[in-house]
Amino acid sequence: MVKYVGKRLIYMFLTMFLIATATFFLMQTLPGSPIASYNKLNESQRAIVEKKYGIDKPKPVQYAIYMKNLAKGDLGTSFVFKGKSVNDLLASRFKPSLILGAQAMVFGTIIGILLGMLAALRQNTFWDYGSTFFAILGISIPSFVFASLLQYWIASEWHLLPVGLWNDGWKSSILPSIALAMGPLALSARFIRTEMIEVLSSDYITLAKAKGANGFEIAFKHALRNALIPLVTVLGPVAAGLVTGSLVVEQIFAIPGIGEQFVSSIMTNDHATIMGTTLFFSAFLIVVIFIVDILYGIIDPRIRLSGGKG
Amino acid sequence: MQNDKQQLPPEKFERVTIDTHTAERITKPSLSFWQDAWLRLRKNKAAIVSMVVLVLLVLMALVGPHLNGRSGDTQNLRHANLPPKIPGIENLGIFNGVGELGGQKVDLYEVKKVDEYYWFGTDGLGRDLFTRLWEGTQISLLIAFIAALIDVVIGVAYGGISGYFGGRTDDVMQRIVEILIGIPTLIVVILMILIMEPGITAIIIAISITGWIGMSRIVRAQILKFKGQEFVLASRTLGAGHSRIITKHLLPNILGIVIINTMFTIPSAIFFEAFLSFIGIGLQPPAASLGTLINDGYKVMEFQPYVLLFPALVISILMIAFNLIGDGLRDALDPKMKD
Amino acid sequence: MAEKLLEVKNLKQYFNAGKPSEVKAIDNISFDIYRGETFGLVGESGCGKSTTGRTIIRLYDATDGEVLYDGVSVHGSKSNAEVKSLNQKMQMIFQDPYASLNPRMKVMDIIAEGLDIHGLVKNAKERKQKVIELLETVGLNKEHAERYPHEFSGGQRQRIGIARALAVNPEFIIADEPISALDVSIQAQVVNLLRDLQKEKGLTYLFIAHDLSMVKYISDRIGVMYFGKLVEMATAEELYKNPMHPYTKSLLSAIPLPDPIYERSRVRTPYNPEDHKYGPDEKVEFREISPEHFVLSSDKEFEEMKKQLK
Amino acid sequence: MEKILQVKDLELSFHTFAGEVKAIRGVSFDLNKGETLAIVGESGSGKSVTTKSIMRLLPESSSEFKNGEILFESKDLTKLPEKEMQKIRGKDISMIFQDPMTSLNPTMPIGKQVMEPILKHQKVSKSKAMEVAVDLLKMVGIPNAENRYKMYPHQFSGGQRQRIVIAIALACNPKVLIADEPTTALDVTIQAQILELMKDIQKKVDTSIIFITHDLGVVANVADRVAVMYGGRIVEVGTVDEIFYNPQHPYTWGLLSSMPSLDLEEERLYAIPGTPPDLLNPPVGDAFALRSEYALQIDLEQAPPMFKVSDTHYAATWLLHPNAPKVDPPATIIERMKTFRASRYYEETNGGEA
Amino acid sequence: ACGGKDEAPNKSGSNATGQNEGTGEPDAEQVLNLIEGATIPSVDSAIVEDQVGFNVLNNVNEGLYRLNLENVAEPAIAAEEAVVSEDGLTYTFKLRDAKWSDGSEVTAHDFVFAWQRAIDPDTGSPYGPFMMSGVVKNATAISEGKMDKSELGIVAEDDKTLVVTLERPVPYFLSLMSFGTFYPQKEEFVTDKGDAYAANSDNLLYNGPFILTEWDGTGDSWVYKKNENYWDAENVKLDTINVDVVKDSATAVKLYNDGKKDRAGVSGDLALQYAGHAEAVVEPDTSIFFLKFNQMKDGKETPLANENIRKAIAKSFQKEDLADVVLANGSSAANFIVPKEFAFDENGNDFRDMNGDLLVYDTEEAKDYWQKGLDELGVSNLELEILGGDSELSKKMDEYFKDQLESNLKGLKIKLKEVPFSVRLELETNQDYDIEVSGWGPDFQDPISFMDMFVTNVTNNLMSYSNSEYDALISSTKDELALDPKARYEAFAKAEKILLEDDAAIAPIYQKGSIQLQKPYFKDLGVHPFGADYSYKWAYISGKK
Ligand SMILES: Nc1ncnc2c1ncn2[C@@H]1O[C@H](COP(=O)(O)OP(=O)(O)OP(=O)(O)O)[C@@H](O)[C@H]1O
Ligand SMILES: Nc1ncnc2c1ncn2[C@@H]1O[C@H](COP(=O)(O)OP(=O)(O)OP(=O)(O)O)[C@@H](O)[C@H]1O
Ligand SMILES: [Mg+2]
Ligand SMILES: [Mg+2]
Repeated sequence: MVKYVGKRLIYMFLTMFLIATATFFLMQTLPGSPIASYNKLNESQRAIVEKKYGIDKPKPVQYAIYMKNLAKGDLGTSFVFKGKSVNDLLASRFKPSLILGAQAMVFGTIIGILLGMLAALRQNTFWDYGSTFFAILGISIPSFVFASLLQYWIASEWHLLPVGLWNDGWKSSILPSIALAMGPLALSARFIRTEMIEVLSSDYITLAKAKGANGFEIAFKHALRNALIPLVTVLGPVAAGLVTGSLVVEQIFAIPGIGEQFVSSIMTNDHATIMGTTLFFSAFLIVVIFIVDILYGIIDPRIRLSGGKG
Repeated sequence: MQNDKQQLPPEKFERVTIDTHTAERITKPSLSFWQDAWLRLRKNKAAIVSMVVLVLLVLMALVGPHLNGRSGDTQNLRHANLPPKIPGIENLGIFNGVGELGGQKVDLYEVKKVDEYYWFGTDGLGRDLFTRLWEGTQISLLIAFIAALIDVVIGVAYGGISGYFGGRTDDVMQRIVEILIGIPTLIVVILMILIMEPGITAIIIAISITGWIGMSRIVRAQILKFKGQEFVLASRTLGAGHSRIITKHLLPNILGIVIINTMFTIPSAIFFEAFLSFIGIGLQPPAASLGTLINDGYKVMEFQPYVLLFPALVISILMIAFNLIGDGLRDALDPKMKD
Repeated sequence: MAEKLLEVKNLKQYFNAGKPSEVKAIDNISFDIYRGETFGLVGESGCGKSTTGRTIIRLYDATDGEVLYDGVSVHGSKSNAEVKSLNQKMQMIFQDPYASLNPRMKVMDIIAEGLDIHGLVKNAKERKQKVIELLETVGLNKEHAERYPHEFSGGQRQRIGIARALAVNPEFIIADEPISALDVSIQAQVVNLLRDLQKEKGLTYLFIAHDLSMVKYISDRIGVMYFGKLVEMATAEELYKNPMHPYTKSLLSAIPLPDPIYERSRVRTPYNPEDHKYGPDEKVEFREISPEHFVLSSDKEFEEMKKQLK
Repeated sequence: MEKILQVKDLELSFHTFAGEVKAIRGVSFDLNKGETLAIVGESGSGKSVTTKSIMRLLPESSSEFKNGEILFESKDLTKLPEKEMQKIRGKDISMIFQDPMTSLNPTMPIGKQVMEPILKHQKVSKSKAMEVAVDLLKMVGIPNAENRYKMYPHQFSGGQRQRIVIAIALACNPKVLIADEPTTALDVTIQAQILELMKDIQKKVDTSIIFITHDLGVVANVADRVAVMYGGRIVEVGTVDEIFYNPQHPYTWGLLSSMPSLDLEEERLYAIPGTPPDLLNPPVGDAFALRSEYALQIDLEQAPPMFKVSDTHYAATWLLHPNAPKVDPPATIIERMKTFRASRYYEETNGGEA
Repeated sequence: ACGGKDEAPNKSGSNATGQNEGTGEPDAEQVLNLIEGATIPSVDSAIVEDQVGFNVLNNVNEGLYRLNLENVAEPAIAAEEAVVSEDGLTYTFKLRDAKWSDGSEVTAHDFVFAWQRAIDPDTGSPYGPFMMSGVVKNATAISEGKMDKSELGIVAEDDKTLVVTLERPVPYFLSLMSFGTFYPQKEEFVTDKGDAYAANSDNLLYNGPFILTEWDGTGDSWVYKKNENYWDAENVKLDTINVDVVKDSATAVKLYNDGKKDRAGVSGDLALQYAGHAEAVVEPDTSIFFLKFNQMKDGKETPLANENIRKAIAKSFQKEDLADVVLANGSSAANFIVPKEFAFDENGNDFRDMNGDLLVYDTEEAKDYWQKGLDELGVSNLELEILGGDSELSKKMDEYFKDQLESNLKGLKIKLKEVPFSVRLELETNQDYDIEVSGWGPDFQDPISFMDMFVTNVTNNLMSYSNSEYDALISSTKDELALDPKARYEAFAKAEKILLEDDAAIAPIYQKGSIQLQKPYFKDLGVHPFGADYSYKWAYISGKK
């Protein structure tokens, strides 16, 4: 097991390194300069400003410097947020996204799993069609339309919750979380339904019934855990995507999250921030995938042993 | 269990010879795999309705823009921002040209002295939204189909090679995929849009660059599953080479899942284009897609809901249709679902 | 007996060699198969029977040892032509009649695959002719050619598998548990077919199974495997009459017969491999105890067995 | 003899895309206390469906009881509410399934799986249930049960898993144990151990067993009585000796002839020609007639009733009708019949009094 | 401040229409809730280069002068009007007794330090060199690293006396003194904080009406609190201003309607709906948008080097429709480059009244020019690309141009290219475009802010326009005419005529305006046509329930 984790960690670092390299050079080819008032300066002034921000050096040198700093855990200084370290920027921006993402994830998967189970247990009934339709609807409406509708009806018209912003405590987080939750909800509902139907027809479920277990015990004690296994794999990246922010929802609900920040850093050519955020995202993704693998082993004991060997 | 004492005529007890060979005959009519799948699909009402709806939408995307004789990019500022007005239906109290102006409900057609009917209303430049809607549908579908096609080609080839050859090849190819997932799509997209002329081509290529990864992983998993199956081994013992095994044995077996997955990639391509419109780097005007139309519409949702309503309806119906067809196909192509 | 068609010499097949998960699926076995005979291979599940068959037919590369077919080594690098000719002479029938036919191919194409690969037919008409011939040989009829595997029963499917193997006019067929998945009356159909074909075409079989009564019925000689090793080998009659190795005895004693009176009195002898109590430097070898009867034994055991044999 | 379970005229259908599958077409049998009844018959003849319908484990959405009753302790199980049924399952009637690889929940420790019916049906504490479970596991021969209690199914061999399944079935000392091909997936040595185990237990707790298999050797080994099924019906039922040594139904003949025997040298095995009937459109009359060389005209028109051969032996074939011509069974069968006293082929010299 | 970006949908705000002019009694609770359209990248006055940053600076700090509600620069930290030397090159300021938020005195040294810091190449300020070059003595040389920063023309004679020496007479110099780049910074504090200076609201010193709090340096919200140490604190009525960044205009409006915010900009299609709203306020702006014709691309002359082609295009689109129907956000058609209500002569007359409309819409003329142009080029049709922004509004506008130009000029085909701002900047800098929709907002109150852009080879030209007569006129306004306001304005008027009427170097489109929703109880916000957008110093709340 230790060997396995060690090997995984080495792979993870290697992958991160390659992602960092690829992103660095890709980003360098993005046109435009991070300095907004670039066109107000004459050539020699411009050269001086470029020098100040270290963007005059040859690309490989910049790369080497960046990597050296990265090794120390320093993601560099933002060009746009003058003089602020990208580490700080990420730290302050990540929190709202994390809260929203986590809530959406929990809410979405729990409801989704329940809906999926309902559909599977009452296959080909009104409940099945209803929950399937609901799930499909969830992924069929573009998120910005859905978020706007929520905002308009629940907040603007009925005044039940805040329209937006991040200063109303947990209340602020409800609507955006719901908007975000639709994805994992639909996904979970549909996956669980398919898996559950499969699991419910398996012999060990029949055996459980033969033991006299009732519907509830069958569904939750026996079937759910087995039906969860494939869902866990797909949910991993989704979770990583969610907690690392969603531009659309953050923008519509005016939430100071990381997703929105990332897009604007791309738009303003804030190289250090783009790099920092990218690395942060991919690190998160890789770690989540790793966690999923471990989780996989916990949910499915068959995996744990073979994983340990490999 | 009682012995039947009833009288039966003795001739009933004559021995008969039965050609046992006839009993060997299979009574079911012979159907190809696809016919069989089609039979099962036909029984799935949701999928069939969805297919009909999809065909209708595709038809509308093709003929819709020519239905009312207006072109989608002719501007007429005098007719800007008109709500929908449909002859016949207008008498029912909806689609009668009444819209909100400065907080009051008025017949905007009267206010602006417009005699024509704009079925789905007009936008801020006085363009006919009906025509634009179908033009947009056309472009969205085009983007989706081409993106899906490229996606299938690359995804299947990549996943197939990775899974079939396995070992080192697989290791290296999977690492590459991991890295590709790590690089933000948005950077790649913006790059594409900048390197190339912004527009449909750039969007399609951008979508294809990373869109195939999901497909490749599914294909790889399938190939891994099938390549150890006994029918593949059998073919190997007969002396079949790689190309034969891949084309005759593996591909036909994963085709179903590829088709299904495509049903789900098509909507995601449409969504991605809409997302690009949302952040402002989508299509170049005056071209419209469902994404750009929705993007125009959601901001004025409160006052001119019709701008949002129609494209949102079309996109949602498209999504639902694709999803239901995908679902239906999954069931129909699953051999375990044998009736 | 007649000439040797296949010689297996000190064959070893280790999976994951060198890793903690190493499995010695075949551990140094040797035997010969004569032209025109049926060689049965029995043993409990997982003892390496399939692996033996698959290694012989080059589906696996042998870890060590040699397989000679007609005096020519099967493994090692070979020209395409040599491989092809081997593929044509040696064929295999697979265990699982459901998994061994490609569900997306028509029976016509399944059976004709070998013909196509080896260019045994010149045109479509001849191809069809040949397939129909083969179908009739295995007791199916020509309408079946246009059908898909899922439209057949297990016994019929197994016959298609046999027809596929026969298509290339092989001399030697490895039948890997061709009947285990079938029900009794269908088992009889398949076994009859195999025997008829042998008589007609002078085929040689390696017949793998774990059910001794059927093996005894079909085989001329039988090898008994236990945990990757061949423990006993003799003619069918001899083996049944004079089982020497304790495992063989145990195996034979465990077979229930369709005879209630006999069953009431049958006593099973259990086998415990630890009972051998081999010393550290005892040589455990495959020894010929009577003509054509070999047992895996130590010196001491061998002497005792000899006594028993009388 | 005390009858613990009575199945009367059971008819059951499945509703599928293709139409109504008449899987059970009038099955009647009794199960006596403490006996083992084996059900044999080829694939698809309705063995599993019959037993599953006793347990009411068939999918409710697609299966339908058409007729008949299943009496257990004077309750008709076909009409019992689901809640009541849950109380019977696992406690009074329990079941062992065919495949040990798939009938244990892969994500639940085996101890918990064994404990479940105990906790469910007996008012005992968790620790007590655990004790009982460990005892059960020991009884079915899982060594070191205290420690292996927390392990998962994949950590056991096929034979051990099958024993665990048996332990589960025995957890509440059921009055009826249904074993549906419990040894098919196992090799002969392990199969033998399992059979011995079941017999031991039966002796201890006086359970009645319904044992499904298509291995006639196993039947000969375990059964007191045998029911032969074909095409959704029971075509012959009798004590094990009656069925093996004096079979009356042509299908039973075919079945017995197909087996190679270790001492007889047959040139060819007997194989029943043709394929099983299509239960979507079951044939009129005797379903086996189309495959039988002994078919009579009436077989094609009218289904045979159960003819009585002896008090314990019945067979549904027109050949037993007084008007039917006397036919000779296949040679191998005659060979068998010669050993059975009640048979018309009985040869004094051969059988002996014994 | 800078040009190009055409939309800053949600400014925090004020009014200029007089609708909310202060009359009522201030309420007891003086808390204001506002929206910004973007985050604060920096509030270090030497570094700031964006609209929000300058706006924050204007309200938490103060320079020598401050724009009042009438948009006249009046002495602020300067105790009285500056003493200007005869040649207009030396300005002497007397400072008043003002305090930093830590209680220390604001001194002349603080100005010297701040200005030197802003021009120091090591600081890397983009706005320091831009504002000071050619204005403050030696600024250009210092910014190019050729001279030490101590040579900058600013000296603290004593703690309260500041002497500034200019490169040349700059008539609008005093209006610059209200601009953020020229604000003071306390040396001790700045050096003490080092890199952390201005990293968040605690690492800053304030000498303005408010202090900034709860700003973590990167966040989307901050709060202004009344600065008790401000010299004019008694006239500051607001206690607290809560600001949140809201980028989506629809959300901003919803927040406004929900009572969460007291002011919100309405942009895009929403503007049309709110134009007649009782609380809507049209806020004029001094940004001008125009089509920029690139005459040289890849070293070759483009068709737009042809004067007739340029004129044809410039005259072939209906600007009133564009402003009223397409934009519908308070913008007005522009037939000029120096905006309305921006530059005034010494008698207070608008520069616009002097020079009137130029290069007006006229399809007939446009068609004639077009034909002439095509003939001269020897072609019968042309394909040109319009480079535009990626915002909703600019897209709509570009589509309008395409339609107008194509239907009025036969044989013209327009391709639209809409890219993010930074990309557009890059394409513009490389002169890789045909026609660009460009915009410019002035940083100080003088026509030169606009006119300077079109001088041959200046940084901002970027379209290879060159007219020696124009160059001469502009240069004369900086030299011989610098001290003669009347002649100077006449020179501007003439130059503008050359630029538009004679050369059609660019085609003006509209002068920007915006529609803001503002609660009626929200009074006396200062809205400024240049520099920072808003002053909250005088604002107050009256009559909010
Ligand atoms: N590809 C493989 N990798 C690792 N181990 C393998 C592989 N194939 C087979 N084995 C192992 O080798 C041993 C022998 O397997 P094999 O399939 O030959 O048994 P078998 O005698 O055919 O059993 P059965 O009767 O169940 O078919 C088993 O322990 C099996 O787990
Ligand atoms: N859920 C179901 N839906 C439809 N038909 C079914 C279902 N379950 C069983 N059947 C049909 O009922 C018939 C009897 O099946 P059953 O499982 O009882 O056979 P069996 O005698 O147990 O065979 P085997 O020996 O293969 O287990 C078969 O034709 C089968 O196809
Ligand atoms: Mg095997
Ligand atoms: Mg069964």
